[in-house]
This record gives sequence, structure tokens and C-alpha cells, in this order.
Amino acid sequence: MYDKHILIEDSLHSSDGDRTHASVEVRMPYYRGLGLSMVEGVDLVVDGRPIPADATTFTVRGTTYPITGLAEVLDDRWEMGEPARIDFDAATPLGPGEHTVTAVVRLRISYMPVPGGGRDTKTLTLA
Amino acid sequence: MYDKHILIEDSLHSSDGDRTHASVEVRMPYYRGLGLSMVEGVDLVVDGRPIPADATTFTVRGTTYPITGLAEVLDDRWEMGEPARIDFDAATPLGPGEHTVTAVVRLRISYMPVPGGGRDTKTLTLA
Amino acid sequence: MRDISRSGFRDHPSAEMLFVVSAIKRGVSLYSYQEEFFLRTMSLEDCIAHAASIGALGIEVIPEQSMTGHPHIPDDQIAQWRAWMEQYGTTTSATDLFLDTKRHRDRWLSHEEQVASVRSDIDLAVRLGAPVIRAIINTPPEVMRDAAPYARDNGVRLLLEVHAPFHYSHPWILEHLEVMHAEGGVGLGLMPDMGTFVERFPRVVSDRALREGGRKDLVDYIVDLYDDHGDTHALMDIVHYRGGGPVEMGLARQATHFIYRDPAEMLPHMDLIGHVQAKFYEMVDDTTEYSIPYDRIIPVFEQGGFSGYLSSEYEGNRHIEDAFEVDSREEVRRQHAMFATLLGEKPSTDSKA
Amino acid sequence: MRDISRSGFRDHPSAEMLFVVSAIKRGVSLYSYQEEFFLRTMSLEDCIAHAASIGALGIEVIPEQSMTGHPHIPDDQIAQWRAWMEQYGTTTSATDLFLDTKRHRDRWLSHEEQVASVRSDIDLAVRLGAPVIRAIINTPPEVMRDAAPYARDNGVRLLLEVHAPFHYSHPWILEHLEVMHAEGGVGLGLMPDMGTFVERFPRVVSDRALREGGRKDLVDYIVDLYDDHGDTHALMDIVHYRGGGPVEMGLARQATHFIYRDPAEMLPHMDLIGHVQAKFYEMVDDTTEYSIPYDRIIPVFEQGGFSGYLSSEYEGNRHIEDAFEVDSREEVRRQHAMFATLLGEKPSTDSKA
Ligand SMILES: [Mn+2]
Ligand SMILES: [Mn+2]
Repeated sequence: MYDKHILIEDSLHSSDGDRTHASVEVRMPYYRGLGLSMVEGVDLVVDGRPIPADATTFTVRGTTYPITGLAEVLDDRWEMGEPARIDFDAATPLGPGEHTVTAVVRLRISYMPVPGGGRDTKTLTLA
Repeated sequence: MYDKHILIEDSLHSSDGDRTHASVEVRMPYYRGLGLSMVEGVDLVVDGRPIPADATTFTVRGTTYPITGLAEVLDDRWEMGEPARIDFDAATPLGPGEHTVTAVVRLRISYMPVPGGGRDTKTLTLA
Repeated sequence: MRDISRSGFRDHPSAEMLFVVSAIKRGVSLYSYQEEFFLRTMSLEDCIAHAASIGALGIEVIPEQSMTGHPHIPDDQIAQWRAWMEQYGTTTSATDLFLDTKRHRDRWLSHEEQVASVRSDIDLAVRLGAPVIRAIINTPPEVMRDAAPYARDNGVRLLLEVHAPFHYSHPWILEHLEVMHAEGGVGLGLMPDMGTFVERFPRVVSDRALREGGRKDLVDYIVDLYDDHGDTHALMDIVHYRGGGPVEMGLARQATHFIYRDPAEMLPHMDLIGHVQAKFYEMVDDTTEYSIPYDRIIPVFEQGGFSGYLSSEYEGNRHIEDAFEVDSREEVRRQHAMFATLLGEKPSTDSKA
Repeated sequence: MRDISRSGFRDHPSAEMLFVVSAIKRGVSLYSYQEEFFLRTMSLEDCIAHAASIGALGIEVIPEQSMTGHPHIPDDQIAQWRAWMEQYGTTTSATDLFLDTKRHRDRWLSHEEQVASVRSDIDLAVRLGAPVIRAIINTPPEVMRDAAPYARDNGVRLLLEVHAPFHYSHPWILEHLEVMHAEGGVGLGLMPDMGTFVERFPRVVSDRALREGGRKDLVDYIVDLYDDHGDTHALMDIVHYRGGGPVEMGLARQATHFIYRDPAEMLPHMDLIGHVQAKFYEMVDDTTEYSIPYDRIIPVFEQGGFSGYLSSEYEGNRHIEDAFEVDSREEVRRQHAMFATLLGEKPSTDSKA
């Protein structure tokens, strides 16, 4: 559910001059908010290259967490429909113009025996 | 089924002087024989190192096939309980003595919606 | 005004009266507006206002969806909620709790932690003014049992949502019923989800499988088998035997999660039923849900003397979102037009009557 | 000699006779000896000799298991087989076909290829002297239909194995029955697998889950629910709600694949039944299978006038192989001691009679 709404249009930005650091905004494909300890991961693939999890951080309401550390976060949430910013290191500088971005959100939903979450791929233009 | 009987005891042999080529014998974990086109793979892990599929061949009754080519073999079978010899290139020479070998046999069974096959790990002594 | 000729309410104690108004109340779970709320095209106030505008005056809310900071929702949000209830003439009919047994990656929540989680959601229900709480289907019977005293002390009732594929003679529900009867049915009860009465396979689900390239013959096979109420036990096997791929297998899996039971199976449990989730997939018009026979379900509630809320739960959104604009308001409006007719609030608009 | 006092064969036409010998014949599927045959501790001749030694004179064979080179099994193997049948006084009761619809990695076998595969297995059955052929459960009805004329022309009958979780009112079987009735039941029929009558959860299966570290409370829960014949529809969900891991979930999955149906459901189809796979998990002694009530199944076949083979299918091997030595011969011997008693070949050895 909400898969096509995970990646937010116009949200791809480079955060430094040499364009090796960038960010994109994502929403959680679920009908309620969730404690961050139940977010198992937000995997990015940019122009066909997977971004390693340890090159990625997760930010909501001004607080930044390493993606690999979300399992420990018991006192913060990703709210329903709330954009989270994913900052990442690109292996090579991202050129201006269009980029194909895939975001896979993996969630641990207690009443479901199988993994929850969703996947979205969009062509986003680097601002 | 038959998982613990996949790897055949005393079947690990090196096939050249420098011990970078070796072989091991395996049986299919299934209660009938199967056409080779339905053998999706025989994956080996030796002392913790996975052996690439393209460094592996499969031999029954004197005929040798690349493991990656079994899908095309419509006129030969792996019979019930029949030992098949898996030849492989080790990245580094295998020393004499004990080695931990894992064999994963992957089968495509038509009446099963999920993959078939099995897995066995044994400590084998290089003869 | 109820049209007696089509209502079939013969067993109802008031069936002889022509202008009876039902004791059953209408409401909406804000779950129904999730698409627009997610996309911020409807605000929380918009959701409440819409429900009120169609006479659905009981508002069921998922606090973790509509508010932020769960379980410590700030006082200003609670105050705003209560102000809106006042302003729109609505009431909080129910809150929905989840039980995050997998909160920790490496261990299951202990029994004590599960009970504490439910108690925390009871506190929240009290703050929001809800008389009943939806306990999600994965809540174990022993957690219900040990949370019941706290519910009673706080004047609220924990209602287990009876959700497909569970039903009233299923072992899991039988275990819950035992606990509820032992407790006396004061702090505990049931919240039937009408998704246990899916008589026809929802076409929004099969249509999507076709859009995704599903084989017409297999999609039809699944739908026909379901509509004949055939045994879906090994349906995935059959679809596999016929060469079905991921789309067809996925549709078969969904078919095994839908169930149709006789609505009359709720009658023996009516005293325990405190609230109803009126699940729906597609309102064909103002009189008919495609899959769920509300014209035969509501008489069961009338017969049983139910006087709680029928609370809309629009579920079609996720099945059409890939290709169509979701219009939750129109779907909810139609369901309530149907309810108003079936509850005798106004003359039937069914020209075939 | 049948002990009438405990047989309960009241409806049988010969029930008044004291020394009747049943028309039902005893046999073994060599599937039963698979553990020893795989390990080469029994040869093919050993398997045949063992069956003959216990009076099981009908030998069912899976050609792909017992012989090599399928489907072009060399003439010398066929000749040897026929010589053994002669030598041991046995007969080929049935062959078992598989339908490898996924023979090609990238495409499903076409309808024509599927029919050709079945025809090839009919040729093989004729070479082996088998009057009936087990068609595996994934064989589509239309493949049965189009292979039937070739079966008739060759004087053999294709029998669909009715295997759990399928049963006689399941949509897949109903479709097959339609084809069989249209065909006239000459070239087509049914081969019931007694795994559809698993009344008690096989303890060889639950014991293995315990050996693998399964939680005792959840294993007991699954077994008890099964033994009470509760709805297993959402059993995996329940075990998940209670915190079950892979072992417990795996056991729950297995429980959904076992079924218990009333054996009398076979009666209306008796004319189509040409052979019976006498599945078993564990012979407790010479009189009792742990899970499957043969003492109530055999009277159904007697009542229906069945005169084919009860063909042993020992299935416990794979559930104990991790921890115990498999002794297929002893298991098969015990089942036939039970059959001999139930069929009236010798006095009951049940001291409680
Ligand atoms: Mn619901
Ligand atoms: Mn069988």
C-alpha cells in the first residue's frame, strides 16, 4: 500500500559542492505511524548502484539517526505520511539532471508473519 | 529428506598435485531420480568459502556437465541415491586433513510451489 | 422510514411498527480516509467534518494514525480532538490499539510488557473519551484477561476484533470467548469486522490482478471458486498446478484470507458485541456493497438488539490506488446512504423494491 | 478368520458369514523402502522379496525411483522386473507417474507435452504389466481427459491420487470427477491416499519439532488443536501471535497439510476407486497405526465392494531419519499384520478384543 507514494517528487538534493552527498525524502508505506525500532531499513538504489546501509542516515523532525541504528530507537517514531529525509554518500558524484532512484522500506509489523513495507522507483531530478 | 546423506563420507579428493582442484560426491535429497534440467544447482562451501558455480562441474556415469549448464540437459538424469561427482576449483590450495564442506542441492519439483532440495554439512578428510 | 416489504426483519420485536428508528448508530472509522489523510489532501478536521456531514456521528480513531507521539500524545492534540467532537456534534466511538509484540528486533514483548502496552492504550482511550477499544486480533487471550480489570476500573471495554479468516467457532476466538465469559463481559467483548462476511470476491481485488497481467482464466477460476464458496484450502496449489505465476498465486493467497460465514453466527455472542467495524471494498451505488450483504447482516444486529455503532472501514483504497484516484468520501457517503435506508432512517432508494 | 465381535462390518453383504476372506488384496508400494533403497542397504530384489515374504503380493512401483533411465527404461530392467514378479509370486499392482510441468527452467510444459508425458508413462506401465497408474495430484483434469483414450486403448486405467489436503468435495477433485464421469470411468479413476484420514496428529512429526528445539507449549497447542479437529485455517497466524519461531511455524504449516475426513466420503465414488495408497506414519504395534484409523477405513472399502490393493506407503521415514535408524521392513510388516487381521485372514492379535 502507498508504494507509489514512498519517494517524494522534487526531494532529491545534493548537500555539498562536489555532489557526493545527497538526500531524498521518503514516506512510510503503512496506514499508521511506527516506532523507529520497527523500521528494519530504508534501502536506496541510485542509478542502479545500491547505497550501503552504513552510508545512509535517517532524519525525522530534525533528529538524525544512522539507518543501521534504528533498531535501538525506542523513543521516536516515523509518523503516518510523514516525510523522512534519507542522507546518503554516493560512490561517484551525482551529475545534475535526472536520476533513477529506488527506495525499499522494510518494516517489522507485529501482527504479520511476513516482512512488511514496500518499494518505489522514480526518476527524480537533482536540484 | 535425506539431508544428512547428501555428502558422501570419504569422497573428498584432490585431483591434481597442487591441490587447487578437488572433487566431492553428493546424492540428491529426493525419493526419485530427476532429469538434470530440473537440478537448479549444487552449491558448495568449503572451509567457509563459497565456490562459484562457474568453477564447478557435475559428473554422472562418466559424463561431465558445467553446473551452470544443467538447465539445458534434457536427456540425462540424476538417479535416486546415485552419487554425482562435483569437481571444483579451490581459490587456495586445500591442505591435507580435515575440511568443512557444505553442499546445497537445489531442485525444481513440479508439484511443489516452493523450491525443493536440501543441505548437508560434513567434516571430510582430504585423501 | 423503513420499507418493511424488503427488510425481512420479521423476527425483530418492533417489526410491526412502520416508522421505527433503529437503535443501531452510524459511525466512521477514520481508517476509511487514510489515502487522503496520508497525502495531506484531507486534514484530521476534514475527516471528522465529513463523517458528521453524512450523519455518521460516532468517530472511531486509530491514535497512531491520526495523531502523533503515540503513546504519549500531547495534551493539545487531545484537547483539539475533544473540541472538534463538541463542534461537530460527534462522539469518540472507539479507539484502535495495536500490540507491537515485535517492538524489539531481538526478542518478543513479554507478557507483562504486552499487558502494560494495553493499559497504556486504555489510558489513551479514556483521554479521548472512547467507551470501547479495538484490541487487534493478535492480542493473546491471557493479555486480554490480565488487562480486563484495568479496563473495568477505567469504565472502558476491550473488544477483540474478529477479523477474517477468524470466525466465531475458530479455536483462537473460542479461547478468547472463554476468557470473556469468565470475566463477565464487563471489561471485555467482541468487535466483529464485517470482512468475515465476504460473500462475493471483491472485484477491486481481482481487477487489480488483471491490471498486473494476471491470466484471465486463472483469475476467473479463483473468483468463481470463491463465489461458489468452495474449499479454498489448497487453492494456491491448484493455481500452481495450472501454471500460475506470482500474480495469480498472490490472488489465490488473498482468496484464502477472505471468508464468508453466516452472519447469524454472531447472534449467540450479541451481548459481548460492543461495536462493529463495517468493512467494505466497493460501494456499487447508494444501496449495494459489491461483496458484503449488509441487507442480510443488519437484520441480524436488529434481531440481537445491538445498539452500538456500525463504523465504516473503507478497504478498497489499497486495491485501486495503483490506477485510480481514491475518493474515500464518496465511498463512505454511499455506505451511509445504504445504512440509512437499511436502518429505516429514510425511504428505500432501491427502485426494485 | 474375522473376529466379528469387533469388526463392525454390519452393513457388509457377507457379514453373517464367519470365515469370509475379504476380496481386498494386500500390497506394498516400494516407496515404503526408500530409505534403505537410497542407502543401497536393500536392493530392488530385496524390496520385492520382503513384500512377498509378508504376503503383500501386489507391488506398486515408482519407475523413476526403482529403475534408471526413465522414461526409456532399458529392456533388461523390465525383463528382470517381470522375472522377479514370476519368481516371488507377485504382480505389478500399479506404477506411479509424475508430471514434470517445470521440466524447462523458462517455460511451463504445454498441454500437448503434458499429455505426451502421460502417454509415455502409460507405455511404461504396459511394459511393467501394471493395470493401473497413479496420476499425481497436480495432473490437470484436461490432461486426464485427453490421455484417457490412450489408457483405454492400452487396457490400463489412470487413477488420480486423492492426496491431502484435497478430498472428495474439493473443487479440484470435483473437476476431476466431472471428467471421469464424462469418460465413463473406464480409462480414468481415483486412487485414494489414506493421508486424507489423519485423525490424530502424527507424533513422529511433533516429536521431531521438539528435537529441533520447538517450544513445548506451542507444539502441544498445535497437536491438541489438530486432534480436536479444530479449524487449522489460521493456525500459523495463531502460532505467530504467540511468538512462535521457524520450528513452531513449520509445524503449524504441516498441520494445515494434514486433514481428517470421514472415510465414508469415499463410498459414493467406490466404482471409480481402482487402488488404495495405504499411507502410514508409525505402526505402534501389530494392530495400530498411530494416526490413521484403519479399523474404521477398511470396513468402508468392504462395504463398497472394493477388490483392489491396499498398497502400503510408509511415510514415517523422513520424520525420524534425523535421530533414528529407519527400519522400513519392520514398519511394513506391522502394517500388514494389522491388515491381515482387519481383512479376516487370521484371528485378531488384539488382546483387548
Ligand atoms: Mn477491521
Ligand atoms: Mn500417496
